Amino acid sequence: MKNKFIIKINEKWCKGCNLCIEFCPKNVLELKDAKAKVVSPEDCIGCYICEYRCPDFAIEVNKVEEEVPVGSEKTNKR
Amino acid sequence: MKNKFIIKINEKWCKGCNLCIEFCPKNVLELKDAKAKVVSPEDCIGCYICEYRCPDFAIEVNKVEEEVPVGSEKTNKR
Amino acid sequence: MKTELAKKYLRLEKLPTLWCSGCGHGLILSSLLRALYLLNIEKDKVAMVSGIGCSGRTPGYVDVHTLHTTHGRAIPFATGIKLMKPEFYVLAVMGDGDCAAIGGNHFIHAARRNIDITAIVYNNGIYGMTGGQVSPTTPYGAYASTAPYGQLEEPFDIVELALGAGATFVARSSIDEIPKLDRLIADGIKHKGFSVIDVITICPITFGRRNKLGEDPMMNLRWVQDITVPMKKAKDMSKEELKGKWITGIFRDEDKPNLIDLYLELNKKLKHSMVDESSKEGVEDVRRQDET
Amino acid sequence: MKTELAKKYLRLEKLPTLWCSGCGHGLILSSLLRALYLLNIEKDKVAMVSGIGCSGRTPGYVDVHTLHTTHGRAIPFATGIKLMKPEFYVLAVMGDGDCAAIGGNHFIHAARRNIDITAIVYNNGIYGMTGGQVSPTTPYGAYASTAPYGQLEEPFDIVELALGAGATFVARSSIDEIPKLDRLIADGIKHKGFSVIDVITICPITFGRRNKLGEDPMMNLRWVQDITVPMKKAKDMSKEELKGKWITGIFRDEDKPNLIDLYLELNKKLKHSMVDESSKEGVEDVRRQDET
Amino acid sequence: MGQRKLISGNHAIAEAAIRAGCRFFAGYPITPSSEIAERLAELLPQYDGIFIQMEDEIASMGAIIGASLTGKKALTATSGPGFSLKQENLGFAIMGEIPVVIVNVQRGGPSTGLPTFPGQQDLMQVRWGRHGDQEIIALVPDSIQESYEFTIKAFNLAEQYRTPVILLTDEVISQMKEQIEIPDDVEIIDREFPSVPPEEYYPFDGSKGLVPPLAPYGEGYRYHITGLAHDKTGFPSSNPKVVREQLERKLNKIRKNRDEIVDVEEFLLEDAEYAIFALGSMARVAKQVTLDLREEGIPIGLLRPLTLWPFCDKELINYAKKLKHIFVVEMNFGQIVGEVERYAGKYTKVDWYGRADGRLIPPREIKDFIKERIHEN
Amino acid sequence: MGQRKLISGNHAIAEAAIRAGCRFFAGYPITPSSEIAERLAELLPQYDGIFIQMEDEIASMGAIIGASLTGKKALTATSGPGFSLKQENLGFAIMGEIPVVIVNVQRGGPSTGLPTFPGQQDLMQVRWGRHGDQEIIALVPDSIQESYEFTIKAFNLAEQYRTPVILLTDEVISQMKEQIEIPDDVEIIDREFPSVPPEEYYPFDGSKGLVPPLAPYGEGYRYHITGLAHDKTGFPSSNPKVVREQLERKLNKIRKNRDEIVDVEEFLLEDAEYAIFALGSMARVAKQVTLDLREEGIPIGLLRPLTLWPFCDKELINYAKKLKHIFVVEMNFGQIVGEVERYAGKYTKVDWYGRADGRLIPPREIKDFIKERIHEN
Amino acid sequence: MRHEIQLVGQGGQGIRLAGAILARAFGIYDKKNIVETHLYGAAARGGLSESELVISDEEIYYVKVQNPDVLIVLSQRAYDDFSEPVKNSGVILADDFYVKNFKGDDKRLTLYPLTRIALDTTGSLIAVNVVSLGLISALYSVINVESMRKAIRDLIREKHLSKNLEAFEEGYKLGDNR
Amino acid sequence: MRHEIQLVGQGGQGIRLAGAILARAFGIYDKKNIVETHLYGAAARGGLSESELVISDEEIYYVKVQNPDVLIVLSQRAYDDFSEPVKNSGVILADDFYVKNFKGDDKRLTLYPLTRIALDTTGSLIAVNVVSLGLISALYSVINVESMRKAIRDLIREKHLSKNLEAFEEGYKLGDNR
Ligand SMILES: Cc1ncc(C[n+]2csc(CCOP(=O)(O)OP(=O)(O)O)c2C)c(N)n1
Ligand SMILES: Cc1ncc(C[n+]2csc(CCOP(=O)(O)OP(=O)(O)O)c2C)c(N)n1
Ligand code: SF4
Ligand code: SF4
Ligand code: SF4
Ligand code: SF4
Ligand code: SF4
Ligand code: SF4
Ligand SMILES: [Mg+2]
Ligand SMILES: [Mg+2]
Repeated sequence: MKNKFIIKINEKWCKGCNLCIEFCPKNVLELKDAKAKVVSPEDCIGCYICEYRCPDFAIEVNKVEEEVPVGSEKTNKR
Repeated sequence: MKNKFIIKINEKWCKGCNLCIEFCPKNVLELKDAKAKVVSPEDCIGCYICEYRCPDFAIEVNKVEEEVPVGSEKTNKR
Repeated sequence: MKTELAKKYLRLEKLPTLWCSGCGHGLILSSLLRALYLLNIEKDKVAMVSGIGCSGRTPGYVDVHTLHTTHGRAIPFATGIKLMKPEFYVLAVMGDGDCAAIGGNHFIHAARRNIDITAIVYNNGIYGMTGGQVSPTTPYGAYASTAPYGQLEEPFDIVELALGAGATFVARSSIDEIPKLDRLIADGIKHKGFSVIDVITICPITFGRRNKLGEDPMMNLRWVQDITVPMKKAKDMSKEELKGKWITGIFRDEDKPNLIDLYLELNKKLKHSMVDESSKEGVEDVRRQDET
Repeated sequence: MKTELAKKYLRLEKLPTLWCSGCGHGLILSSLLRALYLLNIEKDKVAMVSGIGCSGRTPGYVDVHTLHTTHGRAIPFATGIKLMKPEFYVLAVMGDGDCAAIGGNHFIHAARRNIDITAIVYNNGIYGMTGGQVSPTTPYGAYASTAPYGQLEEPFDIVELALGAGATFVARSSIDEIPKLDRLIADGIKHKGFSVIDVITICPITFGRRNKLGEDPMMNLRWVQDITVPMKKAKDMSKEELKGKWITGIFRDEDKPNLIDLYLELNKKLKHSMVDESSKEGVEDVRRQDET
Repeated sequence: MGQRKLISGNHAIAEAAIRAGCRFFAGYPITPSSEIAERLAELLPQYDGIFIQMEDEIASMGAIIGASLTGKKALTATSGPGFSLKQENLGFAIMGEIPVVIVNVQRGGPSTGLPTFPGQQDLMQVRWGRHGDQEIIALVPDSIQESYEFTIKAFNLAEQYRTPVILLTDEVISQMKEQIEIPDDVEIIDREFPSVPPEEYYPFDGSKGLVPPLAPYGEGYRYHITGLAHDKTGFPSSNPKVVREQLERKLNKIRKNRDEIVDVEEFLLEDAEYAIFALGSMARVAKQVTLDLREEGIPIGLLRPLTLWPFCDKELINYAKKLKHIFVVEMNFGQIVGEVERYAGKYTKVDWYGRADGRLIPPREIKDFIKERIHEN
Repeated sequence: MGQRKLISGNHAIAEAAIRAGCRFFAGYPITPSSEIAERLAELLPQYDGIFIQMEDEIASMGAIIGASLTGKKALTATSGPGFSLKQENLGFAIMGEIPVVIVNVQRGGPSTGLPTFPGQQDLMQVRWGRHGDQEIIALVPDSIQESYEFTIKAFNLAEQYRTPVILLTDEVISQMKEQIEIPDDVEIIDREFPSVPPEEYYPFDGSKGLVPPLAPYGEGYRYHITGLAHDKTGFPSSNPKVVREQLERKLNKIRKNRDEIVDVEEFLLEDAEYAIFALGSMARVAKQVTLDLREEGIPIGLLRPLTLWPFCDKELINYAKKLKHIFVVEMNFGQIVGEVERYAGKYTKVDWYGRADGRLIPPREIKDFIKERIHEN
Repeated sequence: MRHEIQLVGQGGQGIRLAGAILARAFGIYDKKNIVETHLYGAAARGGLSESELVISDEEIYYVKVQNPDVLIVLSQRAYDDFSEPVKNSGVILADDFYVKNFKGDDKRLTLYPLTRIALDTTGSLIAVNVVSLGLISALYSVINVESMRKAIRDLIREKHLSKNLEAFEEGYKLGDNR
Repeated sequence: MRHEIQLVGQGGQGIRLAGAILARAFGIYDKKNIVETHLYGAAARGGLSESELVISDEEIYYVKVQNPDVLIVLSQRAYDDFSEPVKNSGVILADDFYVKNFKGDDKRLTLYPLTRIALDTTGSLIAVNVVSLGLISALYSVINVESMRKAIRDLIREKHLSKNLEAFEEGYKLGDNR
């Protein structure tokens, strides 16, 4: 039962400081047009490092457990 | 060759705080009319305690070595 | 995820912050919010007070009672609040200049008094807001706009200073120790008495650039990794090796009566035992006045 | 005898002092003068700076360059003097309120900077001059005009504070340790760098009277004997036994570059190596200004 | 009838503060104000209030602002040197519109000056001591009775106009003892609580009046206060229009309400051709002079500002138009005379007598001066 | 001809300080003054001087006083909030008669206000910011050239009159760049050395003139300085006669020398019927307005105080008697207008235009205002 | 009528307390208008101590003593510095222990053994204050001696009270006898 | 004649340096009177950056730009907030990379690929400042291009100089071509 992770970047808040990108152990992220972008979401291991390293509340990682049907309140909230 | 000690009290400066009197090991001093007075100079052992304990530069102890004739510059200065 | 939940303490409409890209201050803020979240603290029971500086922008982003005071004076204002609202969590967020230069006296006195305030020092070793002048924590030899030939003064060790002044909870961490920092701040908030958390952070713009780290946040963060040593590791290092390093960890966590409780106790005692006689008769105060 | 010789540093015409009968401040002054005498220091090479308080009267009695500044600010004024007169012996004499309440910040910063000034704290645990309000060194529980129910705050340990701030010579003594105090002050003066001598003293009038010691200087002095413990003896005492006691002795005596020497070195270096180019061309400053 | 007491000015201030509802005092001792602190150190804990001696005057000023934000009334007291140190944080209180009361017991200046002697040398400092444009309210008692009453009034005005108020007294009035009558009833004004729910609350919203309500901490109103120029929400703004509007409102809440705030005593002015202009302890001397000169047949009166600031310009002009000559008497080297000249100078002759040497100027000296000037004309 | 440079006002001040012989700077950073410190941090060590950043503004003010007593020239620089903090020690320098120079680069106030925008809101604070009676000298440049020249003048006046001098500039003048010409020759005044031997030296002896010489430390003159009221020897005295004499001398050395100190610029005033009264950066705007209005045929000129304090009362009165109308224009909510009314109000109409929102008031606004007022009459 | 009473001596003679007692007697018990002011110097002890009282049925405007009706001087310096302004019709009551040198022939001056009486009755120098109060209560008709006794009871601590009252009566006798 | 030039963009575009270069070219090399002022905000980076220049043969009294002859806008916000006061006869030069939305039909406005040229010639965004300077040197006759080159040499650090001069020339060509 593999977990999936949804990474959300708030471009309005992201300042492109590169910290999340540098720290991501799986190179999930990249800098494009001075903003962080998710380039390989499937590699994400949900370590939350990017979230903890972001000084601007601009990146969030959320675990989506497989059994939760898409469209449920829990995932919809985002 | 016994040393003699001359104790000089500056009454203008003495505030009668009693400290020299309390600390003198030989009861050489006494408080009279709110000023320290030398009452038994012959008992003085030249320990300088009274001088060190006076907060007001009001008491000084000077050793007079017997060989120094009275009237010499050294004693006269006082 | 935690960050997301902690965002309930944010004034969302005020973001993005005005801090530079990669400024370490944002990392401290996010830790701080997670600490509030961890402790599940009611917004209405928190007052956050700052002085002036880039660090001083913090309260503007937090949805609690916020007060952006004068440079260096966060603690006195916080003291007034805490004494009149003993049930409040009162946080003083301060820059290194704010806390330890102009505000140094208030800092040590709060420590002495053991007043139940949590002091969080955004310690970037520089005056960020005014453009990179030396601060009392600028490392010896570092360059700054007012130290063009390198700083000649030794820096304060905020931890030593707080300990010397009598603070009852004293810790140091850095923006490289997140999420450990969340816990540390939470511990500080929970602590009854004056607590100090010295957080080593970065100002790439005014410090990094002048000190061969450039404006790149990552380079600056690596420097923080370089100059900080966890307490455990430090135990096995020589004095020489520790030169120029900041040890991180909890340095003191002591239970001692705090000022508020002492006040409340006194007031309770008085309420049951005495009324001022002079207010009845005008006698006592004549006597009293004549004594002084 | 020594006192007599040391009297050459006195402004004789200003005596008797204005201090109360039995005030401990006079004992510190006489120690201080003997220290100058011991070191055979030229009057013209000494600046003595004070703040405001009964302690602040000291400079008026001493025949050196004397400056009676504002309350709490002796050290900043002294800093200006020392930096421009590196060859001077600069003494800052301060009351406990003067040094550690309003002047606390200057005190810790001078310690941090290791500027070659000798700070002598006339620590009577009270505001003598203004009539007996609490000071930052008033013992816990003691009575004062602003602590009619007993002081609720813990006192500063001036020694700990100085150590925490980085002072390089830190000692404590009391007016009961004369003539040992003479030597200690002399050591402080000789020390190159910031030196602190915390001297426990008495104010029979405003402290003694309110705290069951009466106005009798001897009673008050006995209290000093009670609450001070020489370092050697303290080593064999338990923490419990040491509660409320001030340990006397030298706590730190460290050789470290002092600020003046560092400045002089820098200036010498610059004199031989560079001229500011901008003063020739107006180029560098445009560039510089554009950077900030 | 109220209770009769024989107390000093400083003690009257302390007791009146309690009466006014003050529950917090933060201060730093300084002669000749310390007895205010000392008395409150005794009284406050009995009223569940808190007294704290801070590390300095700057901290004291900060602490009372913090305390006031919790909804409590807060006081500090000081004298010249300490008052100088409080200026920056006092300016913050004005900018943040935070009600607090500051007592300045004037002693001889400048600098450390004459700590145990009186002066009236901080009159202009009270008005202009801070950077930036500000208006301030300052009350000047000339008796122990007024020390008591004006203390209560100071708290009332602070709450009503959401602003710091200065009680400006001096060594004579603060240290001397005379009888006062403690009034049975006194009016106590408390700050207005917001009438809107938290979501609609803006701490600096001038749309409903010059003085927006200030919500106490802990009641669900979470707002921001800064010393930076700000908009109605309290958050920083450098928009010139907003900056100007906010600042003008802060000034206008005093300027436009000056008729409500300003108070003067008119002593034997009805039929007067001459008048003395004096305040505080010197006004008492001036009353004696007035009576003495009246006995000699000179139709003189006294105009005494009870509120030094805002200045009693209207009242002064009103009299200036009728009077032949106004004599300003103050215990300094020329301060309030500038304001009198500014407003009255167009209409009548203004002359000045004063000095500051630590002593009240005795009536004879003033009498001689006035008579000489009158005869010169 | 002197060297031509393109620099900012702050840098001009720093370089002029070196030229004036300043060898000590103690300060605390604050926008928009910090470049003065930064430039001196570079320059001073090259001239064997010392730059130190102190822990706060209070300490900075103390340090420069200490440094000055050693006989060296010393400077500090700050802006509003820092200037407020310096008041107590500034008062000490006035009382102790110790020459120092303080730069206040005005930014928008009150409180933290608008750190990166200009204001002229400390005009009155400069004069009245401290407790106790004091006189002060304050110079107000309106260009980079004057920033340079007035810095030197400030040091000269400080030494000549043994007193603190304020260089009062603002964000516009301090931050902008324009060309200046560094003069080849400048007059440098150093303080007078005592002419008597140490035994006969009294640091406050006014018997030979209003300004007694100040002996530098380390030259055999060992004296005492205190902020307490003192006699000619420098030791405390509360004797009313002595107190008064000393204080009057300290005030009179400025008051009686006002003709030597006060300087104004008269811009197109010769044939003027109207005049603007403005200073500093607003005077430059006013010059533009004057020229524009002249083009429209209105006979207007500008009276600009170069020394704000002591106030140019005589010069103003002189013109007031001839003029129909004076327009005071300032970047605040009414400050120097009070002085203008005080002195000119008797003789002519005085009108005021001003505000403080962080922006220079543009010429058009002022022009419209003046034309409207002229036409109303 | 305006009456002016001034007491001058040195620290430790209870001058300020004497002033407070007078103030209380007149102000509280006799319901006169009074203003009490005092000088306090730089020295906490040993310096000059002064208390002055203006008493009137009308309002008191000028609060300081100008030309005292009664001046009590308990030290030489007090006599030297304060006797001049005393009214021609006024009296200067001096303690014969401390005041020894007089300026010419002063008709206003009378010497009393105040300190000696204090020492005799209470054994303490400080009681000279109540002795003086007793004396003027007898000499000076505006003073209501009953009010004085009450004020003393109010302001002197229990344990010193009886001695002090005794000293007061001795002082009173001193005046009454003459 | 009074000329007003204003440059507006955001932190990191070298606006203040461009202003300094202009100031130097006019002020030092062309010996005109100039005044350079600027706005600097609360944010150290990422915020608005502005520099403005008044140039004249006569004395300059009013130091701020009122109605610019030339306005260079390097960000959308710059265009939005600063274009209005530009003279009718004046020009607004906008960077086509950052400025995308225009108010109605503005005859004063021309778009140029300034950022793109900067990137192409130097690989760095910041060189947009010298490209802009090149452009206006070509377009605006009061500017002496030789003085501009000298000023650039004075103010740009050695290691970046050649690239920057190249970018300047590219900008110049852009204006010269039209
Ligand atoms: C009384 C006063 N002095 C100086 C300043 C200017 N000032 C604003 S912030 C600051 C220092 C900022 O440094 P720090 O406290 O380390 O905060 P940071 O910006 O680095 O977070 C200074 C000196 C001020 N606002 N008020
Ligand atoms: C700015 C300022 N605040 C307060 C005072 C009043 N003041 C004078 S001395 C003093 C404290 C004296 O206590 P301390 O420093 O312990 O000296 P001591 O008299 O005990 O020797 C105070 C509060 C002052 N002069 N200036
Ligand atoms: S959660 Fe971890 S793996 Fe996933 S994107 Fe963030 S840092 Fe990379
Ligand atoms: S750490 Fe945050 S601000 Fe920085 S690049 Fe990543 S998402 Fe953007
Ligand atoms: S020297 Fe010693 S023995 Fe002699 S009097 Fe002094 S204390 Fe007494
Ligand atoms: S110690 Fe000094 S002041 Fe005290 S009684 Fe003895 S001599 Fe006098
Ligand atoms: S200047 Fe430094 S401290 Fe301030 S926001 Fe930018 S990076 Fe952060
Ligand atoms: S009041 Fe206290 S400290 Fe001051 S002189 Fe008297 S005894 Fe000494
Ligand atoms: Mg910092
Ligand atoms: Mg003390």
